Amino acid sequence: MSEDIYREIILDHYRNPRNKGSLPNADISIHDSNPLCGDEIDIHLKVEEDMIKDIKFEGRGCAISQASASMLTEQVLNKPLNTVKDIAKEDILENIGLMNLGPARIKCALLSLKVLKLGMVKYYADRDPGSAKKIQDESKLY
Amino acid sequence: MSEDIYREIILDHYRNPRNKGSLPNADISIHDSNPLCGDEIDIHLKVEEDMIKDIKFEGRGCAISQASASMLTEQVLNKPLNTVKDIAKEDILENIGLMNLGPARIKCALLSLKVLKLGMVKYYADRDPGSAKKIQDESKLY
Amino acid sequence: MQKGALNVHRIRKDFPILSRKIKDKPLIYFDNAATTQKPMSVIDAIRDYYMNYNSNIHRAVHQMAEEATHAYEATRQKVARFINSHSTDEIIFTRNATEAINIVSHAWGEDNIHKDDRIVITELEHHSNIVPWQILCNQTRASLDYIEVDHGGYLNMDRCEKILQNKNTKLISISEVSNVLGTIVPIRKIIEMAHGQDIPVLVDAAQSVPHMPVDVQTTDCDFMVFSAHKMLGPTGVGILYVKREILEKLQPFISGGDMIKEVHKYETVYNDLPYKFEAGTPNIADVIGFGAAIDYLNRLGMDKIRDHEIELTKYAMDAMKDIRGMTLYGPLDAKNKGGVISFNLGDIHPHDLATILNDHGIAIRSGHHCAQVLMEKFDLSAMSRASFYIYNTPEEVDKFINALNDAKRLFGI
Amino acid sequence: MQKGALNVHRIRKDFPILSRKIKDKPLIYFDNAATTQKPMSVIDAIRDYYMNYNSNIHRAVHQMAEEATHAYEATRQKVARFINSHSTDEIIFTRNATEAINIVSHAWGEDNIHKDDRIVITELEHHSNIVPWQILCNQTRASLDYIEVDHGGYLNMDRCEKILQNKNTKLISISEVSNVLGTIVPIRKIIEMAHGQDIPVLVDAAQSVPHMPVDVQTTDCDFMVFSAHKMLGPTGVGILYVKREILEKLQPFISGGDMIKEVHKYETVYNDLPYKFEAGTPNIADVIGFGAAIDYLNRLGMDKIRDHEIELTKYAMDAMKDIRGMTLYGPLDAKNKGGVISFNLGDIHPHDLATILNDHGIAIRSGHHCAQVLMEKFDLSAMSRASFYIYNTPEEVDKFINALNDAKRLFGI
Ligand SMILES: Cc1ncc(COP(=O)(O)O)c(C=O)c1O
Ligand SMILES: Cc1ncc(COP(=O)(O)O)c(C=O)c1O
Repeated sequence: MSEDIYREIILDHYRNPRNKGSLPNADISIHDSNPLCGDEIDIHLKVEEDMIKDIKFEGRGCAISQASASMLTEQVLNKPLNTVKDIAKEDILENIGLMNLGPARIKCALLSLKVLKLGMVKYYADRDPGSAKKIQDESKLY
Repeated sequence: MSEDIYREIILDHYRNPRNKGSLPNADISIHDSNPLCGDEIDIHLKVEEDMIKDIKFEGRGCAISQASASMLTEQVLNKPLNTVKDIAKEDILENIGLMNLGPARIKCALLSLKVLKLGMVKYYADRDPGSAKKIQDESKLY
Repeated sequence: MQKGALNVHRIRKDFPILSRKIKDKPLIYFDNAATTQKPMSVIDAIRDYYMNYNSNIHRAVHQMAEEATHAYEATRQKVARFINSHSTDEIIFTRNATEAINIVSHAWGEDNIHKDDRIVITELEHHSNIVPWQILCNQTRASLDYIEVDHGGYLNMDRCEKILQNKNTKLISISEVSNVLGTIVPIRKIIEMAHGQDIPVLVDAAQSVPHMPVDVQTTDCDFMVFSAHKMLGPTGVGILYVKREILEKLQPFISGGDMIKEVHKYETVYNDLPYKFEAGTPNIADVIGFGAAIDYLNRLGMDKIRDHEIELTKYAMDAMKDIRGMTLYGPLDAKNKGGVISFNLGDIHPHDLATILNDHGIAIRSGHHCAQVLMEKFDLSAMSRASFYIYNTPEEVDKFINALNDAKRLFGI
Repeated sequence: MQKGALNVHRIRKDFPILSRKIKDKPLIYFDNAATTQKPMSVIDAIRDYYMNYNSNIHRAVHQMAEEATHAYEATRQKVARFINSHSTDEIIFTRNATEAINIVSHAWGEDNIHKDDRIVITELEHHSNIVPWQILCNQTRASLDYIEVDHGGYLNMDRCEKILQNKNTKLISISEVSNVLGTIVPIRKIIEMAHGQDIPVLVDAAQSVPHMPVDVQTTDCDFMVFSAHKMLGPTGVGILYVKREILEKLQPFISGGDMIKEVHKYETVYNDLPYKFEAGTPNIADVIGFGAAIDYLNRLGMDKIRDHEIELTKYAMDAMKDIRGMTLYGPLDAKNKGGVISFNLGDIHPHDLATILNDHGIAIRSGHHCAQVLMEKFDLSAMSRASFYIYNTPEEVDKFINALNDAKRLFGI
């Protein structure tokens, strides 16, 4: 029910998103939108020796998509880039505390993860085209 | 019921069609087909001073379409061409004795009339393009 | 036909879905601009077809084929009468309004639009009336031009007049009613101006035909499209109306069985109008179901449907205006708009609002409403939208207002 | 799943139309190649959708929209599994098989077929697999080539091989089962040969998928099309299967709402596969109904359906051969054909025969069966056709034989 979904923490991240903004000199910038509802997310990454040194997101959308993007950036900052491939749908939903979202709203919650994974694949593909297919397969998008 | 439809007279005209064949030096030749079932009729006319001096039909199709073409040619031979416009759907059905045909089979019965009317319109249109519209309107196809 | 206003109480009994509960609350269906609910007579017409005379049409002589053909063609007559077209030959069955527009953009467009020509649409359009023209312009190197919308939701008619005087303008394609703002576009006036310059006009009537009387001979449009599912009919049926003189010159679009008269190895003679434009086995059951929908609307009377919607829209807008933080988009006078209200409430994102309303049993739509160009104009990515139909009531509007206040509470605004 | 043969007696109870009377006689429905009847579960699935969760899909967050989206997409999965495609992304919903072929002829054809290229089909094809290619050839100045059929109804495989070696051949489009002669075409072999020359193959599976196990990965076809209404499903739904690597390069065909990701004034970003190919509100109810049809077929088992049809076809052909004046067309061994028997009886025209059989309550098809090229080959304008499905019985065949004898009596032959 709405009371469970729109808890303080979601509204806090929605209204005070962490890591929101642009990132000049990003190593990867990637954009995607949810065709169903029009939510949009851009993620910018600074990567050094496979570590995510900085991450910013831009976007517009509902409280769920914005809060989950905000939380996701917090989670991966200063983590190895290739660990992104192991983040599962369930991790995100647990993180934001929304295990019971309907199918339409789940897409809102997972948009930022989708963009981040696309970014990771692109990053590796640019550097080693041969490996792209493998990483893509490993990082199955929900 | 079938017994009523496939009477002797229909089968006689089907198997021994009157006025069937080609007509060299015809003044009008016109072709049409029934897209629903593929029946085809060609009608050739020799016209002198607005009289139908000769008429032949060619075609293939069911007993109903062939018999009604055969009967129609008998009916109009040596009649004024412009009387064709007054022949109504009901005249044909009465002629062949099939007032209770279903909608699909009615198209079979009326194909030759449709072709004859098209021929008449074309004949007048070739000679007096101005009058074509008027004749076409008058000779409403069922 | 009934005297006076719609008997909504009685109407509601014809719609079985209205007794459904959502989250233990009675369903309040305010998403009618997306698709409407179906009365029992429509559901039964489809069922009756499948249970009693299901058959392929046009090409067989057995009895069920004749019955099915008859019922299918009867709907074509009902549609022709409903929009007052000259003849049934001008009525083509498609899958939906979108496909109908595509038939025009492909079959008519590819023959009639050339390099440097201009196609004119408006900023109000649904994606279905934008993307096909973008693609056509791309292919032919024509250009696409927009008539602007002001912030009150009205078209800029001066700009419209100017665009029409451009001798390169070769087509105008325009919604009669906006699916977002509800704006009723003065299409009769636009068509008159366009015809003065010999420019044909396509009317996207997806949001007008279901809600008000429409007459193609009075408006004199050249093409018109709409969808059965937005007017009590089943999904899978759309209508393309084309004025006969244009239709006669139109090449077929989808080809195959049923649209032919004779097929030879290397050439084909096409069928007569309108069959030439309906290839393959059509959506027989749903076309028949659509016939029942038209019957239902005719029994109510389109004038009364329009009056009902004006009243309900006025009632809702009056209450919504009083909510602090509420922004309403589009015309504020219910007489100038269809029964569609788009809005935003504080910083609550429309999807979040829709989720909260769903907990109250209320179905509204949220998002870009397939009108991103219009969203860009308002510098928004989404709006919430409530849209009404014959079975909606003031009591439902009251509950909707309560739910909006609950959303404010949850979001602390 | 049941052991042994089909329980036809039980199956018949699921089809309400089978208790109908025609001319006071029980309906015998032998027009299954045109369209099949629908079991109660399919009719109920459609009704259930309209009565309980009718809503537009994909774009809304309210509960009914989620339920409808879920059910719609569930059918896509069922279809993918039914034909064993790699992924649901390769399954596109269309109106019918005809539209599916047109998507290929337009969207793929216009990008891949050029002047002097050759498109190869066979003399067996349905108009829907002829006319779109004639039009494409006309537009691109490519040429259309036919693989011949011999008088026994089999393809000339030598000619096939030769045509495939022509380096201008750019596409083969071929029926898996002829809707007239019933011939089962060795598509696996043809596809193997074609792929040896890098030629893609479209399989028109309108008469195979409903009647026998089909596996797109085993046959390795590049495109496949079929229609729901020929396999217990509703009218208004077709399937286009496209191998992913081809689909990824395919331009959209019908454009508008739902097939986009972002629309800006002058450009558009298309949606992901397969949605990019489904524009506008889809035929939601009937796609859901089609899901119930696939469930029904799966419960019976496609192998058993095939066996049942072989048996019934053999039984019927054996009895028909004994009627004097009977001409049967196509393969005479039931194992080599689908459950379709085309024939002529003396000089009785097929339409006349169909009218007479209708008086016996028997629905057969008569005419050119949308295969005029094949008719020309046999120098005929029409044939009669009886075609079977899961609910047909030997007793019905017996009555059919009696009716044929009655027709002979009436025509005095
Ligand atoms: C072999 C074949 N291909 C294509 C079609 C066309 O199917 P639809 O009319 O459903 O598009 C048919 C149907 O008669 C057929 O038998
Ligand atoms: C104004 C307008 N045009 C076109 C459409 C497209 O209708 P459909 O999805 O039925 O093709 C819609 C439906 O949302 C609409 O509101």
